[in-house]
Amino acid sequence: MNEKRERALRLLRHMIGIRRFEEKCAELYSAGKIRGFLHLYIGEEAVAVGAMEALRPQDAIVATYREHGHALVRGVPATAIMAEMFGKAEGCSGGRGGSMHIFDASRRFYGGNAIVAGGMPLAVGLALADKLQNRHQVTACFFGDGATAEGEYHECANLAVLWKLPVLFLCENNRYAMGTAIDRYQGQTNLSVRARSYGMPGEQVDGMDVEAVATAVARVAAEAREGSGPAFLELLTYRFRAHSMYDPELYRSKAEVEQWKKRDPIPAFQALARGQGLLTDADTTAIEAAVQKEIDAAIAFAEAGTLEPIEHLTADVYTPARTA
Amino acid sequence: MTRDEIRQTVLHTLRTIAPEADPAEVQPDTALRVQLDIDSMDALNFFIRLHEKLGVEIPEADYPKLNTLNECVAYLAAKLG
Amino acid sequence: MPSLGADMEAGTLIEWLVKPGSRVKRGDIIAVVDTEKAAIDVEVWLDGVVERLLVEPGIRVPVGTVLAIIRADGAAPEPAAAASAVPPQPAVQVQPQAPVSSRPASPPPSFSAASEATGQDRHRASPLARRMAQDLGVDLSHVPGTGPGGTITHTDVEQAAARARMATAIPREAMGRLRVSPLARRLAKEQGVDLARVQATGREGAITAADVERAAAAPRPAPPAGLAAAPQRTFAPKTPQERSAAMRRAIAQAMTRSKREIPHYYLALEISLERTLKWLEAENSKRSIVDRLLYSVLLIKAVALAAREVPEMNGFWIDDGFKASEAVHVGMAISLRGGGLVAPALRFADRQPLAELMRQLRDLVARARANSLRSSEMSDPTLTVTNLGEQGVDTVFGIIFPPQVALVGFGRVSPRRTLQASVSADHRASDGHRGGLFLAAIDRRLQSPETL
Amino acid sequence: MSAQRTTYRECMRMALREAMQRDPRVFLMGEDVGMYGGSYAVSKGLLEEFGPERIRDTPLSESTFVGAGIGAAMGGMRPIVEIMTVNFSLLALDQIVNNAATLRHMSGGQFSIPIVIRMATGAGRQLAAQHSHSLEGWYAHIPGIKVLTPATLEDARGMLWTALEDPDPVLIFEHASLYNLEGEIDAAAGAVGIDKAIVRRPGKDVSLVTYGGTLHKCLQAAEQLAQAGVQAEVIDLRSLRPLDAETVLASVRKTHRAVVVDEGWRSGSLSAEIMARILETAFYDLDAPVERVCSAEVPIPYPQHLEQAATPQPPGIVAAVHRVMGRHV
Repeated sequence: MNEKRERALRLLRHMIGIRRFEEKCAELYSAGKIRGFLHLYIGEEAVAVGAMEALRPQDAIVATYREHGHALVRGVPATAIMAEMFGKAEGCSGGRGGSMHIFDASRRFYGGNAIVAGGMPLAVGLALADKLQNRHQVTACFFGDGATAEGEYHECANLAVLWKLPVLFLCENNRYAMGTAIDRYQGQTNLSVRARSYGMPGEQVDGMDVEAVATAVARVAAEAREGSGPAFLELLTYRFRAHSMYDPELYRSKAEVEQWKKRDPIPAFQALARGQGLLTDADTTAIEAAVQKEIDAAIAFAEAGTLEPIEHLTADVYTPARTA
Repeated sequence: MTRDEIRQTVLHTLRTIAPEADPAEVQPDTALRVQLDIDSMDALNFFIRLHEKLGVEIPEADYPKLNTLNECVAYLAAKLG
Repeated sequence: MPSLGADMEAGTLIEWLVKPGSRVKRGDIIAVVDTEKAAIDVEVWLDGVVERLLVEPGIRVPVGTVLAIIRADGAAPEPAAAASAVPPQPAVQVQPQAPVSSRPASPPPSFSAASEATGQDRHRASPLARRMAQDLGVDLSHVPGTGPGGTITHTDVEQAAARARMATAIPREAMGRLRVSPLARRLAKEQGVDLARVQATGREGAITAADVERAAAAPRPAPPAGLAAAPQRTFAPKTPQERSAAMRRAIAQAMTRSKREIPHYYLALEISLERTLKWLEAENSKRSIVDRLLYSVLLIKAVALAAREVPEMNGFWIDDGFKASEAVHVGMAISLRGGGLVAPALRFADRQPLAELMRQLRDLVARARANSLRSSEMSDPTLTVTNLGEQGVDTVFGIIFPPQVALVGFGRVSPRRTLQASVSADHRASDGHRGGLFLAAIDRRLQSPETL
Repeated sequence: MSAQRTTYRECMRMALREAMQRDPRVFLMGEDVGMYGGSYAVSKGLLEEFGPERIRDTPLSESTFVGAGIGAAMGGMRPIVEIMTVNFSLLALDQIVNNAATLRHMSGGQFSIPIVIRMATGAGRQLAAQHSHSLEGWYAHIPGIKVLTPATLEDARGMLWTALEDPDPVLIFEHASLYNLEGEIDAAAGAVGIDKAIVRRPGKDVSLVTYGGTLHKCLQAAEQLAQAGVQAEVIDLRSLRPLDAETVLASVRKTHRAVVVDEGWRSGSLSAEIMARILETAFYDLDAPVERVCSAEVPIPYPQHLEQAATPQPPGIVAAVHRVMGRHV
């Protein structure tokens, strides 16, 4: 019994952790502490939390500029991510990448990427390397529905199927490519139908149901680990806030947003878990307190962070010559 | 560098300062200033050229340790490790 | 006013959705703001009650401006009457980092600000700067002050002097009109060749290095360059023996003419080098060997600066008249290996910083002592210095190199760290009184080495 | 050791075979590198020897197979990716610039990307504008990658292994006109250094600075100039990034004159960068303005007489040298 309770607590802890972290980011951005671009994951938490539940530490992750949630669940410390957005040297990318470029080599987290579909070929390559060195592990490549309009997506899908590479195409379909609704830029809006035409499994999953996501990803990951080649999952989800901080959201109605908020993955999972007798309200209160402490610590760590000295500007353009 | 290589470098540098100094005849243990016509400017140029060739820093306080050829070689050998 | 975008610097409040007394909770939209891109909702980040709205709709304010004051739940209410000493922390606004704007944080002290700051005394300058301005002939009113409150520091003066030097150093005739390749210009400067006299053969009428070499080799008309320029050479001495014999003849001729024609008077003064040498040791400890200074270069700079104060020491006696020289080129007597003497000039010695003088001196001495200094590489001094201290001589009473009118001699540094400075001067051009002032000026300079 | 008669193409193939034999992590990927034997026949025979897993023909998806190469390098392999020509590399620019060149610095030093990307380049075979580009100068503009231009048999034989051992991305540009270059090479010739220029012909009057496809045109021009009593020093840059400015400057300080020969278009070209470095540090050694010989600023035309007129040739190089020597030409 407690093994199932453990899992429920973990899933809820991750989802609430992301939600509060992203809310705090919005506040810090309007206070001028976080600069540049900021893309929040509020509403889509179930996808990252469900998917990570099914992946293993040795699997590789390639994500996009909306990657705070994936990084947090993968284990990248909130302190390192916050310091990165404050541009501090203690950030997870040395303060050089910011919100869109979170990297953690030790956790095989191959980053955010600001170029739509820019990371996809890397994921195919990482899977190629795994296959050539016959390591039974997978590469999970997260991307939005917008990326499926990029040439690279079509090239990657074909190559992955051609060479039967262990890469999972996890499409977070939140129905908008920035300001353009999917039916205004895709001839075929059911992305999994098109994916199947490349010769790989493709199916739609309720991206607001963390259990559904975890189950689906676990299945395709297991098959890929055994060499069946790539798979495509279309996770139907929705972002509750603007594409980024400078977006007046003229392209969708407030009513539509309210409609989707009724299917908020966090209260949905709380109700389910309470129904199964796994969690109580006290658990939620404890989680909220722990998350608040974690976020306050992250901000203090980021505030106390240092700026990289100008003299280090050119460090790491190239790998330092290994001394003999 | 070997001590002999250092000695050759010192003698070669000496010739650029005092062209008439024949390496064979330079007495290793008598003051260079005495044997050859070397004034303070020549000495400074001599030390600067040694610095440029061997990458060795020679503080003013060490000048007295470099009076003769052998002293120069010993001093430089110690510095070059 | 929240920062709502990467390039947003200000916003215009369109409307308030709340009024004083309204209850708000975290996430509520309390106002709408217009930016260059579009109207955007403004969120509040905590639960509380609106106390006061500080900005009227329609007003454009920079990012970070406080728009309203909200009392967080549980915080003490703002006293109704007088504004409290410390206004309650404006809940709406987390203290923002100063928005990074393209303009520098505070405008650099512009020239005008400097002069206003100094009020009626337009030349407020540090004593050292004032003294250096006088030495380097710098007009303080044209010098922007970068010191506290716009005062003029000695580095400001030094930079102003350097700028002036750049303008005057290049002979006027080479400005603008002549096309000269950089290499040709460098060689002309090194060999003291007057570019105006050079026949150009390069493309589009440019003077090339070869043109300068040719001009340098051609016999020089007047005035005879320092001692080293042998009399009209009928034959170029080839073997070393021929060369040293020719030089001996030239020295003999000049010395005889000097003794015959110039009524020398001789003065000497004992100068303490205690402060000079202490400064030099400290200075050298900071420098790498390549930039190390010798005390002789301090002596030369002191003589050059003193020569400016006593112009009768600096120039030529020609056609029964003294022609003062505006520039100060100090010749340095260098004894050649195996006999002979040359006295090439360090040009503009009074205006060169010590490091530059040392570099030129080291180069000239090195090449002279290695017998690789061609006569064409030597230019004409306006007075000469001879330092026989290393030879153990106490006092030098030298012979002036005609047509110059003064020769400064320096003896050895005594154990009490003093030395005998002497001047041999041409009585036709100056009297003993002026010679004495000259030696005193040299002494005064050596007592404040940091101004050299 | 015995010298053997061979070609630039065979030298590159020997380099590929040796790399594949020495390091199991090395594999070759590109369009028609396997079954077809390589569009310039460089990889002929390698598929039979090493098999389809390590000699991988790819679909025409430059962005993806270059990006996959980068990903595989991050995954522990040592890929050699062949883009048929620099003209097609434009489709992979985003992967090369935004991933390969940038990931290390932007991630705070967490990744090295040990990949070698080879591509043919240059004009001269009447392939018209879209197939005749010379864009090495573009890539030499980008911090985070290295750019090599082997122009001799020794460099074709020796640069690849050193490039593969480099932990950072290295691009190798092979001028299409060089594949048939014949000559002698020491049978035991092996890896060579990749960051220094080499003086291919000493001279005292003028420095001819060039690389890749125009090296042999400069050597021809130097031969003709020698008859006219002008000793031209020919410098082969070999690496465009890092640029060995020191060797160029040492030569210019000696000759006091320089002519830069670069097949790119002059505006914003590599020749502009080399001239800037000469002016920055050897200004007072110049006895005449630096000259350069570049392609005419036109899309390279198809007909041979126009293609020859549009690209640097020996007569144009000789004329530039006369101008810089001050002779009224």
